[in-house]
Amino acid sequence: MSELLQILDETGKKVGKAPRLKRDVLLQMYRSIVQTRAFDDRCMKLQRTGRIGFSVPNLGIEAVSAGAAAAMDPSRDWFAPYYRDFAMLFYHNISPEKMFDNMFGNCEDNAVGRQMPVHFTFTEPAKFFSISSPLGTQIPQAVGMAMAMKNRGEDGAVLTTFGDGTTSSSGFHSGLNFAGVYKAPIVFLCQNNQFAISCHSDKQTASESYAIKAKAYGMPGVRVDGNDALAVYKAVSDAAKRAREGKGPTLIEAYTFRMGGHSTSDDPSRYVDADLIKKWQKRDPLMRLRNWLISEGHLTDERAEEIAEEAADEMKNAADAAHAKSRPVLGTIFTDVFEKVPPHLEAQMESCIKHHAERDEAVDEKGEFPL
Amino acid sequence: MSELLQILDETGKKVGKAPRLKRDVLLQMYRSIVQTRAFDDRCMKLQRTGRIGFSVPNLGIEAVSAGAAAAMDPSRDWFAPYYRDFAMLFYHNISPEKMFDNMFGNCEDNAVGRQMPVHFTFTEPAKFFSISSPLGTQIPQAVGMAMAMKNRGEDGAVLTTFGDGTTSSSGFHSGLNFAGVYKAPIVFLCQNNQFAISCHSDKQTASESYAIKAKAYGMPGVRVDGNDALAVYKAVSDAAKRAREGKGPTLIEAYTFRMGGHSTSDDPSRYVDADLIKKWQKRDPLMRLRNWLISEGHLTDERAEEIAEEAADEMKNAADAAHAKSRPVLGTIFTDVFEKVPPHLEAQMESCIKHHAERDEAVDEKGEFPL
Amino acid sequence: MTELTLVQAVNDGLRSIMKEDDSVLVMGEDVGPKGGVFLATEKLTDEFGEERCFDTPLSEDGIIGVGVGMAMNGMKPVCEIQFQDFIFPAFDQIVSEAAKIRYRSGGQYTVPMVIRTPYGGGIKGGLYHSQSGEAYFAHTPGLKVVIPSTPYDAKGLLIASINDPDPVLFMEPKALYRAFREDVPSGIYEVELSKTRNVTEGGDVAVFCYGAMVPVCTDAAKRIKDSRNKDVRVVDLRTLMPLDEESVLQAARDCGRVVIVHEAPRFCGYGAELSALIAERAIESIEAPIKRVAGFDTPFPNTLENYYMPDARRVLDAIEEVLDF
Amino acid sequence: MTELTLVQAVNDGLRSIMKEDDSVLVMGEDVGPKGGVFLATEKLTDEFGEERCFDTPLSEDGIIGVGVGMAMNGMKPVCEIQFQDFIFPAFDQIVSEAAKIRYRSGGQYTVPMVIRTPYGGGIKGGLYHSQSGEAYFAHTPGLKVVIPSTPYDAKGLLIASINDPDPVLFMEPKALYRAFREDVPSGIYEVELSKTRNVTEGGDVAVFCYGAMVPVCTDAAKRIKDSRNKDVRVVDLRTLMPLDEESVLQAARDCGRVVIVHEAPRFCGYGAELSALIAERAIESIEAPIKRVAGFDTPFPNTLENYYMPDARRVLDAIEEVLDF
Ligand SMILES: Cc1ncc(C[n+]2csc(CCOP(=O)(O)OP(=O)(O)O)c2C)c(N)n1
Ligand SMILES: Cc1ncc(C[n+]2csc(CCOP(=O)(O)OP(=O)(O)O)c2C)c(N)n1
Ligand SMILES: [Mg+2]
Ligand SMILES: [Mg+2]
Repeated sequence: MSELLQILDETGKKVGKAPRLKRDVLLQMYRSIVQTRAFDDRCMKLQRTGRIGFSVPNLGIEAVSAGAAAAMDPSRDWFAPYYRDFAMLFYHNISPEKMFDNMFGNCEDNAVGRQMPVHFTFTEPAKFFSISSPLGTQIPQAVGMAMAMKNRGEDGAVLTTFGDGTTSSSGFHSGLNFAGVYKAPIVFLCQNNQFAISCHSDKQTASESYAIKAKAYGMPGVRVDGNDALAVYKAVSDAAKRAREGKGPTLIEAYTFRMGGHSTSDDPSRYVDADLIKKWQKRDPLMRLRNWLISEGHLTDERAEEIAEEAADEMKNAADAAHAKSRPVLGTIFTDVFEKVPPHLEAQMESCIKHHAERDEAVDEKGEFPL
Repeated sequence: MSELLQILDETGKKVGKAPRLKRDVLLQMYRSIVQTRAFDDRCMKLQRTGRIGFSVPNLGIEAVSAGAAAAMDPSRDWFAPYYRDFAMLFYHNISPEKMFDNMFGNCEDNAVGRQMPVHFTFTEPAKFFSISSPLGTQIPQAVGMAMAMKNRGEDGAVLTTFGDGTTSSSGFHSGLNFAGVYKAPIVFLCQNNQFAISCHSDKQTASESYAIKAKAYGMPGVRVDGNDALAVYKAVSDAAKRAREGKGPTLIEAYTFRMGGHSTSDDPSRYVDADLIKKWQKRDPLMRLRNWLISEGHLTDERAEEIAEEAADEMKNAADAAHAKSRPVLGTIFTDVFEKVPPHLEAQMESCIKHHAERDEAVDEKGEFPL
Repeated sequence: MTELTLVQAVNDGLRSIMKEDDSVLVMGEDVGPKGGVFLATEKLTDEFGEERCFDTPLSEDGIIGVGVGMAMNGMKPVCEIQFQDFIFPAFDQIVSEAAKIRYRSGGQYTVPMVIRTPYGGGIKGGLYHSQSGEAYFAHTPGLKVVIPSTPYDAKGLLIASINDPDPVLFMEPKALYRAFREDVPSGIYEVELSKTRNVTEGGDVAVFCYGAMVPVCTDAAKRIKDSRNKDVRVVDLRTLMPLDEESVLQAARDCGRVVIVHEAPRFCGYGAELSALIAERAIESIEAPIKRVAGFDTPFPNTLENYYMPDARRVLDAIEEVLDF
Repeated sequence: MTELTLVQAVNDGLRSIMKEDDSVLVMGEDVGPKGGVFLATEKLTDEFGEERCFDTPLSEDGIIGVGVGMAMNGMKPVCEIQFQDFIFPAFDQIVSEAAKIRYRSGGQYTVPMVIRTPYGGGIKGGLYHSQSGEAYFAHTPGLKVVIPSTPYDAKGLLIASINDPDPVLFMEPKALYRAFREDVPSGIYEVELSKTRNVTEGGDVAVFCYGAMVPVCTDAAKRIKDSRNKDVRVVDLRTLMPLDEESVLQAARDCGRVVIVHEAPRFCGYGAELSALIAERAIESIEAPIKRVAGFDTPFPNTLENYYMPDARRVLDAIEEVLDF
């Protein structure tokens, strides 16, 4: 159970059987990691200059999201991700500008400026279910999505992700238990980055691994090196295959490490050992994939640099474009509560708009988000 | 993991190593099962004649509660049981009359007529924490009780029990997880009687057993024949020893079968296979213990009959005495909400008492409890 | 037309809509072969198969969470919570998720689900089989709250709730499950949400109520008619959120005297909102204190439940008080 | 005496009582070495050790459930819920258990615990880091609900809550955590529960509020004094349950005009109870509609939060409306 599936070692040398993947797919995987780093960089700059309130660094964990993304098929599958999964969106060609629209909560944000940053929601070009702050709630929901597919006899599957901390939530327990009973076509992917904000995994559970928790629900549990995109791909794609074949769910633990703070407002030096960071720097998921791609002839150093520059430009342009957009109009406070705006909300909307038309006293202050 | 700890076989023949127990203890175990049957009988009669609204038959599962009870020490341990655990109370000399006070919800009921029947609460002669209807809530609470003991350096332990269905609740997950992390001195005893009202275990979880769920929390899981009081005793007493030694919690699954309905209002013929009942009739926990006690010279047929008669008389007398008591006074609606009755409740109490003093229109109707 | 009890009307409503609409399915504890502890789902598994009506693990969090996911992906789940008292483990899935998903996704994802649950006193169920939690839910934007008081309404409101594009908490007064029968049309029909119903017409006192308190208030109205020839307008709210505020205000203005009745504890109960609404928008018409008759601010007792729950006598006293003010 | 912010006063309160009373312990997500995401528990683990202040698994259900068990067995746990928005997975443990254990056990078991949690808007936290759920809890018999609005009160009310024999939900207005400093005595002192505080004296309009709305209302009161020379009595409720009903009624009677202010949605919000209380027991003194200024009946938006939350201008408008009625 504590066995760790690995295909590329820390230097990018192949130590396991590599899945047969087209060059396009491999490069898209790589690019999505690079894009994630560029997005992270941009967000950090924006947060430091007070333009956005909050982001969640993905540094170190990107191979989990990228490898998993590549294993799913957006033409039939759904995603119920959590917030630390940027590469999954990039892999499936979610528009960076739309992502920044959410970071700024502007008038083109799919969440209409109602959610905090990094709470993405998309239906196109792939079904990325709206991210929720209350942790673990998406897990039983994802099971329901999968059961609906099964009920209609479709061959889709659902991928849902969550952090190690979230295995302690009620949603983890109910979601996995239901999935086991109904053999729902779903893949549960736990990103074990060893911390829940400041709480180390030791304080999260006494179980010998997260993968072993699968036993409690009668499904296979797989532990995979989360810094190895190919290994993650392999585990998720095997699990998705099982799901499609009606064999039920799988729990995958991707063992990785959160190199940055929990969020742009968090200072991990209070609680993370510096040595641990050093150790994991050597396991960088980007370099590992890059080295292997180069050794396989899929990539050159020059092309890699180009991709990085393209990504940096792309993110700068996307952020600038999003930043230029106005905030949502006042009326959006009152829509989408119900399909139709009921009379009491009509009345509130009217008085709110009138109040602020007369005297715009409410000032937009910078949000200093504490965590 | 699917191994089943057994000491007495179905006929009462010893097939495992019997724990060394004093005759007194063995007879008390036996008597508590007999008392439970007598209590059940009496309750069924009272319910059929409309004198009480509800009870939960314990037929078939009594060895779980009796065996477990004998393994704990009320001078230092606490109990956080659930409703289908009558023998545990009898074993520890809880007064049958006090139990009937609760069945009638009369003025001497420890729960002051506020709870439904079978929701016992005792502090003397043993700490039996107040039973709650919302399932699974007692599990993290019991962990808290145990952590308090550990915090103060006491050598007590807590025994908490719950049904197979309740392993699906949030409380099961959070309780076992916390207990694992903090190595709380607690024994988790799951009474797997194969049903949750009408829902068979198959619909409860896909895990290969309930005991294996211990793996998810880093604690040992033990599966024991729940119709074998000695085996249950052995498993619980080993687990209690571990707990006292600071080695942390244990999950025990006692595999048994609910011979009657879920409650006095339930008709199990709608959903339980008749063959299954026949099969389990042969595994009767009472006969098994009785046969062995007789073979060991601890009991004779005559003495067994006497114990049964004593129990029947005891329960009849206790029920009659409880039935004769009046209901709680009106003011008890308003006390114990807070330690002190606050002004708004004083006012409500006064007006309620005045209202009913003037004209007692509220009639006490028979409660027809549906499940 | 058949004469049905309220719980039979619920069963008939489920059966009727399941026949019409493949996407409707029923799930919950014991809803399958047993047909639910109150038999509200009797024979649905026989008739529609396990895929359409099925038992679940004992996890309200799971029942609602899974239901939300199904609803987002094309189904119309009707989830049963066995007793409203046991809805609280699912509180997060209801108030944080079901109620807010349309809003937070700008309408990209929606939750057309119904949560059915029996509520209220009357079966000697004590603290945990008797509660009335409507105020918790009516305070939660994004959730509709519906409570029928007759067999006809139960079926029509249930079908309207299932067809509604938003999540609806459908609370069934268990005290009325088998209290009386009424003609109920067969097949599909809807009773429009967010419309109150005047049970009696009158201009002397407006009495607002819902669920099991409707017959109690009607009884009190009859008694005051007999004793003092006063006409009470008993208003059955039927939908608590979104409330038909105009009808409530109209009744308050027409009568000038108001009594509000519910089983739930008074403090921060649903009646507080009705009173506040009137005190905010119709106070100029009000000629007496706005009285509330409610459960006491204590947990629900068992033996003394009939002293806890509002009865016709307590409602009558309140009516007399506002008349004599 | 030291000048402290509200969050520092909370920290100081915890430290002071932990020094005095061994049975007090602190638990929650990130309360240990990190000191909490708002630093309310900063350095407590250093000072009192891991046994007294410790991090927990990510399970609110577990935090409260375990806390309840500890409280029943001789400890006085202070459980932190990181944001009030995340309290809902523990709703069952709070409303079904903590609040009802004394009642259902006839006082055999009791739950002297405190649940601390930051609530309310002001940090651009959107739907899930901004909510004000006080009405859910104030409607639950058996639970006390306390909300401070100043550093002095925060420490004194917190210590009184910890010493209280019943479960207390202690909601901290995060918008005021670092808004201003105030002299706070060192060591132990209590501010009595269930007593309101008049922030300003006045007889023209009574304004009821709590938490982060207190400075907003005080600002509005100042502005109306300046502009129209009217005296507003701003009443800080401090304890929402059990409420100091007499002081509320007295203020309403003295002023005859009432405005109620909170951040939470209006519908079935806490303000409804205040209004209903007055409409039931002091209506004869009321000379204008009882106005509520509240959050809208929608989830809490992010970008537009300053348009959602009541501000001094909205309170001022309401005061003028009741004055001009
Ligand atoms: C129910 C709930 N409780 C608490 C929080 C606050 N919170 C936000 S992120 C986080 C840690 C999550 O850890 P993990 O699941 O391991 O994911 P990671 O951030 O490490 O990727 C916490 C406690 C929350 N969002 N929801
Ligand atoms: C949270 C909650 N949900 C539902 C119920 C209704 N209910 C009462 S007993 C029961 C079945 C319990 O099954 P199990 O845990 O196996 O115990 P058993 O009755 O078989 O001994 C159910 C669903 C409840 N009491 N609490
Ligand atoms: Mg983590
Ligand atoms: Mg069972």
